Amino acid sequence: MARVVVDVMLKPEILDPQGQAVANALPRLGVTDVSSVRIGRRIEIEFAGEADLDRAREIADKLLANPVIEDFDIRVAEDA
Amino acid sequence: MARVVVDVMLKPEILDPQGQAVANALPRLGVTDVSSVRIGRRIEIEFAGEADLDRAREIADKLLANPVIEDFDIRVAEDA
Amino acid sequence: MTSQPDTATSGAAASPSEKKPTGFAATDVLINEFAGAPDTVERAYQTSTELQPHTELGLKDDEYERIRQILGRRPTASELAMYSIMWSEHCSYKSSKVHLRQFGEKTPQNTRMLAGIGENAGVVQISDELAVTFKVESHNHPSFVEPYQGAATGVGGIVRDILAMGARPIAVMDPLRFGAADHPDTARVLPGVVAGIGGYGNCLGLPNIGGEIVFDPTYQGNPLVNALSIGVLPVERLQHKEAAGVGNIVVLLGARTGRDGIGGVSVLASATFDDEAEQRRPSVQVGDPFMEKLLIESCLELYDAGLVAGIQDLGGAGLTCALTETAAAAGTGMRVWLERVPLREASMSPTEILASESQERMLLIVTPENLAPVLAVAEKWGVWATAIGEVTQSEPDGSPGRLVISWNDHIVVDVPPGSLADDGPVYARPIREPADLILLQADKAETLPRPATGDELRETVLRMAASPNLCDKTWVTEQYDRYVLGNTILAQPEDSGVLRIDERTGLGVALSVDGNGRFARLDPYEGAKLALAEAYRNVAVTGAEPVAVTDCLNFGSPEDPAVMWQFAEAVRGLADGCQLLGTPVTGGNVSFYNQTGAAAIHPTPVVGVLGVFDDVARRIPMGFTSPTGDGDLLFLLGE
Amino acid sequence: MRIGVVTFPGSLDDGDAARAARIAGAEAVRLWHGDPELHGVDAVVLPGGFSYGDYLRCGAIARFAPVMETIIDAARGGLPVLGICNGFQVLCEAHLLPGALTRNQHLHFRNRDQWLRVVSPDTAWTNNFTEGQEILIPVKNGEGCYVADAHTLDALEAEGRVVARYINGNPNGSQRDIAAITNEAGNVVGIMPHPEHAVEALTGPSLDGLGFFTSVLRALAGATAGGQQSGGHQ
Ligand SMILES: Nc1ncnc2c1ncn2[C@@H]1O[C@H](COP(=O)(O)OP(=O)(O)O)[C@@H](O)[C@H]1O
Repeated sequence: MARVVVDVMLKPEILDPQGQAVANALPRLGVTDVSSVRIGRRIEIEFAGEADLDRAREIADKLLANPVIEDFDIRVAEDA
Repeated sequence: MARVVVDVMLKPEILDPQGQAVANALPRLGVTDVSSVRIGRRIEIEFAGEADLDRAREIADKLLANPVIEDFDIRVAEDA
Repeated sequence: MTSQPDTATSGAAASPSEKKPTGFAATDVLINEFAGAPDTVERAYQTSTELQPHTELGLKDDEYERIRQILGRRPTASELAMYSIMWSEHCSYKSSKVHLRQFGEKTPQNTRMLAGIGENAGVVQISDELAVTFKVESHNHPSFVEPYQGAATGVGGIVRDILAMGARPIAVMDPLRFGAADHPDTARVLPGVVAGIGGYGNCLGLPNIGGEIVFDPTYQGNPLVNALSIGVLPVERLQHKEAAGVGNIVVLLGARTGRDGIGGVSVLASATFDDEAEQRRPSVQVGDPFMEKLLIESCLELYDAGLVAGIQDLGGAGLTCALTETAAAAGTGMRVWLERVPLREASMSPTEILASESQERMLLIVTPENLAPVLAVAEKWGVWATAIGEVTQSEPDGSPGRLVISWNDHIVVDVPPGSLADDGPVYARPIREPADLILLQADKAETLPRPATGDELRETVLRMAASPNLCDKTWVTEQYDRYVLGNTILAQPEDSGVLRIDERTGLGVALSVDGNGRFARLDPYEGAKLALAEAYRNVAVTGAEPVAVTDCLNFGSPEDPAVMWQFAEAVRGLADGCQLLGTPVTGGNVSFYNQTGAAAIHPTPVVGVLGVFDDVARRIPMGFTSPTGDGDLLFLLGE
Repeated sequence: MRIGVVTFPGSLDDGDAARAARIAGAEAVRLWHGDPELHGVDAVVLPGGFSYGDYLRCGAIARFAPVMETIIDAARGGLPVLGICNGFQVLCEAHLLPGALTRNQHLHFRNRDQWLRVVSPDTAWTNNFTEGQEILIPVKNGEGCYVADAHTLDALEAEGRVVARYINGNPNGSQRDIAAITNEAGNVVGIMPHPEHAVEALTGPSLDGLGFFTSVLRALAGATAGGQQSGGHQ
């Protein structure tokens, strides 16, 4: 068992309405020193055997991230 | 400027239909050694000044994660 | 975080190979700075021979020459981008204008029409107090590039058109065309498009009351995503786009401006691209329906308080279009300080700010004394509102004023706004009947085998029932909210959507959109008439009186004479049909360049008909009224 | 009787909830998210929609609206509160109701006319129904799948706090087919389907939704009659 983590975030120039809505809500919680919030997805892929980074990259590229608007970052989880 | 990353994942006992949908699609891509996929949120909080972990933890606890169904993990981003 | 540009772009290759080239990066030529400063008018005078990338921006040599003539110098980088946007096919209607005139010429006089072609949307009076406005528009190319966001922002765009007329948007419809149902790329495009339309419309709280889903291989590399919206307004709330009143303030309302879809919609929808352009896609627009909902509520509050002198939505052509059109419509000048525009990314150049297609924005013209209350309403709803300019005088000789735009004290634009908005090139493109038409028409339906026995008939019926074009559409329509607002009288699977407009009187409307690309391919003149007749019938059978028409004309490249012939014929057919029925075309949209390589889609005029009910309680649903149908009599009308 | 209907930024079915309250015979009072005042209403409806765009999690941001602080206190004090769809999500996020509403298991938004069985008529919002009554009400949501841990689910059932269940098909994968639940006191009810869209023959699949609004009027009339002098009867 090994786990690969894929972080998918919107490209920096792409509007992130979710992050914006959260950022706008923070002052109501008394938080004023946050300049921006970006929200993406974190995906944990559990391999039956060895962690296969290439495989995971292929999955991320084809299925998990939308290359038109998102970038992703991939790594083997330390704690798995 | 400093960035804190909050990872929010569904608790293990909560069904994750999205992750399951991805897992179910994998064999069609020729991937057969993945035993499970879980999809959560990755939230990047940019602080105007110092990264304030306690603040971030409070935000995560009150707003970013729903303790009924989700766990979160929090850290200062290395690359920020 | 570390992005992975190489893997990210290779994702494009994972899509099918016949994928439509998705445009050159107009941004490459738009970010034009000189030692940190932008290209200014002053500089343009000094460097009049400097070469400019006008062809990359889609401008022909003679078009570029005309710009130089108009300005008496070379355009600045920002001006060049503005002309490229406003003179694009998408914004200028340069190939279709000469044909669309027929809608005006052939339309019977009609007292219901309060605003017609040329406005953001046509407005039709339906009672002493109330009017409705409706329009259908395309978002075909963006929806192929990124199905969810493309379709979502298509809904957002048409809704802002309706809002700009002073109306509260009250429903949407979505005529859609996809490639073969079993093609792998349809599995990418269709779910994304449907989710995008639902995601945006549902979140805005607009019931979806109908549409179409047609599968045909002709749309494989070029699906059609048309979106219709309808809104209602008290007659006296009708809004205008004119930036009238010297000294009035120009206010940008709504979302902040980012690098969305720069060189996108307008340029993308106005040319075919070659395959090398594939990798350099324009950045796509991402919609924020929540922001749009706040924008709607704040605009309606502003209208009702009488705080708005003029308003225009920001669509595909962004600030460029809104500034030039509002100024040109009034014949005034305008002075704009671009650095005041709230940005998502501080590093944006003036040209990028002018070309950005960021969604969920409106441009307001307000009197100076109304500025404070306008900002207060915006604040109440939590949307940005910023005074970015003011209306200035026309020229001393009485000719229209100039649009002068500065950026941090640099004058980057100084143009006559009418030259962008109204005086773009107009082409009478060559037309030629498609060579294969005779063959197509000779292949008569009468020669097809007919079911002769009961079993064959049964088999035919089953095959038809199972065909993607006739089968149940619930998988799609269940993703759309049809109940919200509580005035939906009929929606899918009925022939028309029916809405109650006035709860006290039962006043209401019926709407249907129809089109048939296969008919139009065989005979575009009759095909357009048939689309009109079908929508008209669908409205009539619900019990409403059809009163007005909108249309979205989806065609291939206007530079192909055969396509242009199809277009000319379809427009003639629709105009003749409307004349015959006595229903005016109140507005619509032309979408050209729908093709893959040299192969154009079937000509696809999509026609929407609006009908009026004095009491929606009289609506006639299509099912039997008693649960069993016992005792109902069936009649067949017509020949 | 005055029924307050809250408008959050992004509320969509607020007008419909107000209309339903009026049709049931109440006075509908519109409440604004930013105003902590309840303006003397006798009951509150948190309507459907996409408050704050439903970004992050449905209802997560709305819960912090100023009006919610007052409503949370008042609900603990017995004020009848009905959360419909997004309102249900807000009630869970505000911890007035247990559990959470998550993404529909089939991952799509779904709008259809849905049969429900009323399991508990012992709430402020369902006392006009009979136990086991089957009603037809539109459902429309993308995140309506009710989840809670087994312990909570068992407790809800044991305490008669499951108010309605989906029948003839579960539209979103909710655990134990739960469509509506209530708090211990029976004054706070969360329901995923939309009773306010089944109050008129012209626009709804039935008139079954009206029962929720007439129930609260009856509950309020009863409370007034029992409490102080006899109030007006509906
Ligand atoms: N994309 C769509 N969006 C909304 N409603 C749709 C869509 N496609 C079809 N519908 C609706 O589904 C119903 C059935 O569609 P269809 O099978 O095309 O019927 P018809 O052939 O009678 O037009 C109609 O009410 C139509 O308006």
